[in-house]
Amino acid sequence: MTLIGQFRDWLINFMPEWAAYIVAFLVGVVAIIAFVLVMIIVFIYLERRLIGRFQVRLGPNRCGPEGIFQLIADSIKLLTKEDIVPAKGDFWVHFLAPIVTFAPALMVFAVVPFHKGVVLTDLDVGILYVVAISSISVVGIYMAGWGSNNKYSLIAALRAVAQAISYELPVVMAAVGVILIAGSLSLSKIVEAQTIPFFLLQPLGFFIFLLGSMAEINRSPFDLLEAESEIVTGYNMEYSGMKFGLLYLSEYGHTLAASCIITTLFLGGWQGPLLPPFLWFLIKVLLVFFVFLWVRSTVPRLRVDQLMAFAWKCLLPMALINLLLIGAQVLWFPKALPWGMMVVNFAVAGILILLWSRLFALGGGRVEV
Amino acid sequence: MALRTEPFVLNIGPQHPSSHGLFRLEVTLDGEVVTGLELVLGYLHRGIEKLAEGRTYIQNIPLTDRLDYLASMTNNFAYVLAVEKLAGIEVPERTEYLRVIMAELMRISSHLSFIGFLLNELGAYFTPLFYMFREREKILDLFEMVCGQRLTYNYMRIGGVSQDIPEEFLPAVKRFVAEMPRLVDEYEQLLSGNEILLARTKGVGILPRDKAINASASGPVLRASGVKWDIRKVDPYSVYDRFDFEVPVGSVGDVYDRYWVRVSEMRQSVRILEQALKQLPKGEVWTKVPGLLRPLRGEVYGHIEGPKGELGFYLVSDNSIAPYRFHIRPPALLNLTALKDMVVGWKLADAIVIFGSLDTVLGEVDR
Amino acid sequence: MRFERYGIGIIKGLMVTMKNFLRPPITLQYPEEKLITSRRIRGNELVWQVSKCTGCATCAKSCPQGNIEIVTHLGTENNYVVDKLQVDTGKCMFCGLCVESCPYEALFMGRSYERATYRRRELVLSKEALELSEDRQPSGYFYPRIEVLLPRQTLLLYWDREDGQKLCWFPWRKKANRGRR
Amino acid sequence: MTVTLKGEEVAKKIAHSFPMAIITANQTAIIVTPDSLYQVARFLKATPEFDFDYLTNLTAVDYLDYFEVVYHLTSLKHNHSLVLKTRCYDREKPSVPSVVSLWQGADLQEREVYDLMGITFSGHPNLKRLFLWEGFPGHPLRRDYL
Repeated sequence: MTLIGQFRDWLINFMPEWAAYIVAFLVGVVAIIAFVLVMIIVFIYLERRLIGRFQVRLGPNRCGPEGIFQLIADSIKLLTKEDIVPAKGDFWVHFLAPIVTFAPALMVFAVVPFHKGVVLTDLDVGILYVVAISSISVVGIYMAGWGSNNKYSLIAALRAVAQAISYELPVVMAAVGVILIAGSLSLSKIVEAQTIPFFLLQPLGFFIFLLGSMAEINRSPFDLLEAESEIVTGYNMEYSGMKFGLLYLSEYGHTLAASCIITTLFLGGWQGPLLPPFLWFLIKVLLVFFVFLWVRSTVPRLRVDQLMAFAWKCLLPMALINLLLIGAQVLWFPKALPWGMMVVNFAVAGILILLWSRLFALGGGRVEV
Repeated sequence: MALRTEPFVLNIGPQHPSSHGLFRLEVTLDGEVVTGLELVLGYLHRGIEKLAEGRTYIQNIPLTDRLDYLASMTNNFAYVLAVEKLAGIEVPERTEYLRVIMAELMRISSHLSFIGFLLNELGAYFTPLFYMFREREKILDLFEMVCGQRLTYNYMRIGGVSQDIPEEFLPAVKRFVAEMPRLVDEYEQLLSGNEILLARTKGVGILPRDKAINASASGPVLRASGVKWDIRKVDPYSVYDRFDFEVPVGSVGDVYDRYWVRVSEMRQSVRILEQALKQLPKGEVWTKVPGLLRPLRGEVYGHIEGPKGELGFYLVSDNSIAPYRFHIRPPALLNLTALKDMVVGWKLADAIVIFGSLDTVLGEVDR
Repeated sequence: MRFERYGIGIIKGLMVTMKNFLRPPITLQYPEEKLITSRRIRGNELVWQVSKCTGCATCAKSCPQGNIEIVTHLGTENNYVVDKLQVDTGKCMFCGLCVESCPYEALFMGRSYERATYRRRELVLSKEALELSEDRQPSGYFYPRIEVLLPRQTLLLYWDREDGQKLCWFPWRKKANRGRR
Repeated sequence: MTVTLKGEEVAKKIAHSFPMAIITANQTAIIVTPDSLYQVARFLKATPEFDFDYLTNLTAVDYLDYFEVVYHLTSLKHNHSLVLKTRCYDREKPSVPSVVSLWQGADLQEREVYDLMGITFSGHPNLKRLFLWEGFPGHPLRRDYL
């Protein structure tokens, strides 16, 4: 029984069942949206400050103590800006794009368990839902690129679609490995199944999922569609005012969603000793986010053909092998699963990475024209 | 490969994060692949060559600061050498050493900013740029100490330098020289082994040896293509013949070689600095040169190895106080000659990186 | 791309950024903290010592921009009295050639670098605005005797030393010796 | 040390191949007629003795009576250099053969000279103004441009 369910049952004492249902879920939705927005603000603040620290500078520190109101100041600036639609842009596509991009980022959190029983709806097909919903945002990015009537945006839109389709496959394959061990598609059940975090049980899957998520949420080194040195932030370059703000928020919303999903699937979700579960969840989410930041501040960007080759030639085969391996272990050695297989899986991961380092070449590059 | 799309013309610049100033690349794209390229220059054209014809020889020194604003010292140096050659002026030995010290510091600084910007174009979100600028700042501090400004130094004079160095300069340079190799190591650890950087730069934008020579490329671009041609070695000016240093030469001529040549040159510059500091003699820093210099009728071509390449000044004198003709041989402009051949066939992202690897400064290209 | 080093290059790079993450930042909070500038700074002003000026206009001749306007008349004691001295610092490039050319040591570069204005016409400095005063001190550019009196420049090179700027991220160690003016 | 070849000596060597080409030759430079410039340049590039494979600098000077186009040639192999000049007496439509087919490095420099000095380089593949826009009146680096 989830927390929302208990709340609904309590509300039934005062009002008709349908009203209790609606009220309970509205409260839950508002709570989740509040959580997401607050976390996005925290993320943006942390990103700017910590990237600043990685670059041996201070980061924004003028608005409020240590600059915590910087984002609020920025939003006020964005709200007061003129909303410009390009003259030959497609108004409706341009208008809807930020909404289509941002909504999925919120919707993902409907199934994320923050605590035992604290989840909006404990869907039995939770992972499927997450995968399906999070892919919709690419449509929004494509709409933004197309509706802007800008060549840079168009390039970015096409890159975004190609990238999202390519990286969806290894990500799902890696997630299937988790499902096999946990024996359920429900995120709550997956968390409860993690007596030891799954990244220890299937390191290769974790590795693939992490890289794939980075590509799906367009973070460096896979941030080709905003590549400011090439295509000048790409899809959002014709946006101004709060529409831009929404695109900006959705970028961090997806980052937050990805951090939460990684935490849930591989890092044991809210499970952890001593500290309260919700705090554990937050700590893990921030840890994943810090890794994203760290990588972003270090590595250069891949080229578009290298990006595709990395997905199809490197991540997808590894994900398939990982899936095969986990399936075999679950089928034939269920007893040895928690600890015995850990060693085997780490060894296999190491060997595969070594093998791919030797065998795999991205090739491509110059084209004769 | 057979799949072609409709040609698509994209204007990169004049306002573009990677255009190093104001500059437009008219790129024809087939999907992501560059099939054609045209340079559109002149957004920063200030007519320095024309301006210089109306100013005295000494008044032109501040103008040369504005050519390659990332390496003003070497611009001063080249111009002053050319004028001295024209007028037949000998300079004191201490000055020669001071000029070499300044030029080598400037070379390190210019290469540092090159590496930072190249990495930015590769997509390493500003981090290497900030590290490089931190080191560059130390050099700028030194220049500020010597001549009071951080970008447009106007330090060299015909017949010497404007002032002797202050007493705290030498210990500071010594400290810089002592810590620089360690920092270069650290940045190489960050960059040179990075697989993504290697993937993006190795084999990209190859400029073959013959092509590089034919297209009058110079400096690190020429050396990356495997030509051992450094004016400090082949035509030593000032006191460069007294120092022991090597000329790093690339093998393939790709973006990585251009990057590697510059990193290695920074190490060699540190070596030159060490020797120059050891040998620095005492004495005067300026020979008496009349304020309104009137060189005899004639012409001269003086060149030095600037950080970007061969920086030359072609001066024609008609025995008046101003040069009759003041022509600059801009290395950055000539390095752009072969850009089209390098870029065509590569992806859009590579085009940006290849352009960045030439270390173009538009102040010098447009003049 | 071949991961010939098994991704070790990237991991090494991550280590370097982490090392720098723990290093103190090098930025300075400008209006509150100011570095001591060079003793020879060519700030964006000129300082004119009236008593020494003979009105010879050598500075005007040496200016590459033709930027110094000087008008004199013959005074009573067989000297020139400067009626007008005007420098458009909006056009000036602070090359210092006028200071170097002055034969009577009457013109100096200023030390201030904070003379930005909202109007271009405010940058045109007249005789009164150029005069040496309490808040318009000459810099040591080209004048070693002034240079030795000025405080030493803070160098980023000595950031880890006591006399240099010592900066630290952690707020409880912020009180360290920063180069304040 | 890069040896600067004396114009007179080089002129002697060229003279038997191109007797009509050389106007004068002095210590520093060798001055040829515009018509024979391309042949002389090709000879200087192709002859193993000279092997001028590198065009260092190309510029033009306006002496009011005539335009002088100056080529600084260098041989990376022999490490010597030479100043080759040509003169153009026509002020209205000065024209010099282009050397882009010999040295690609002349490409942008010839465009620059065309832009600022107004000298046409016949045979240049893409002779457009480099810095100034199409339709700019006059050529600023000429001495009579005000």
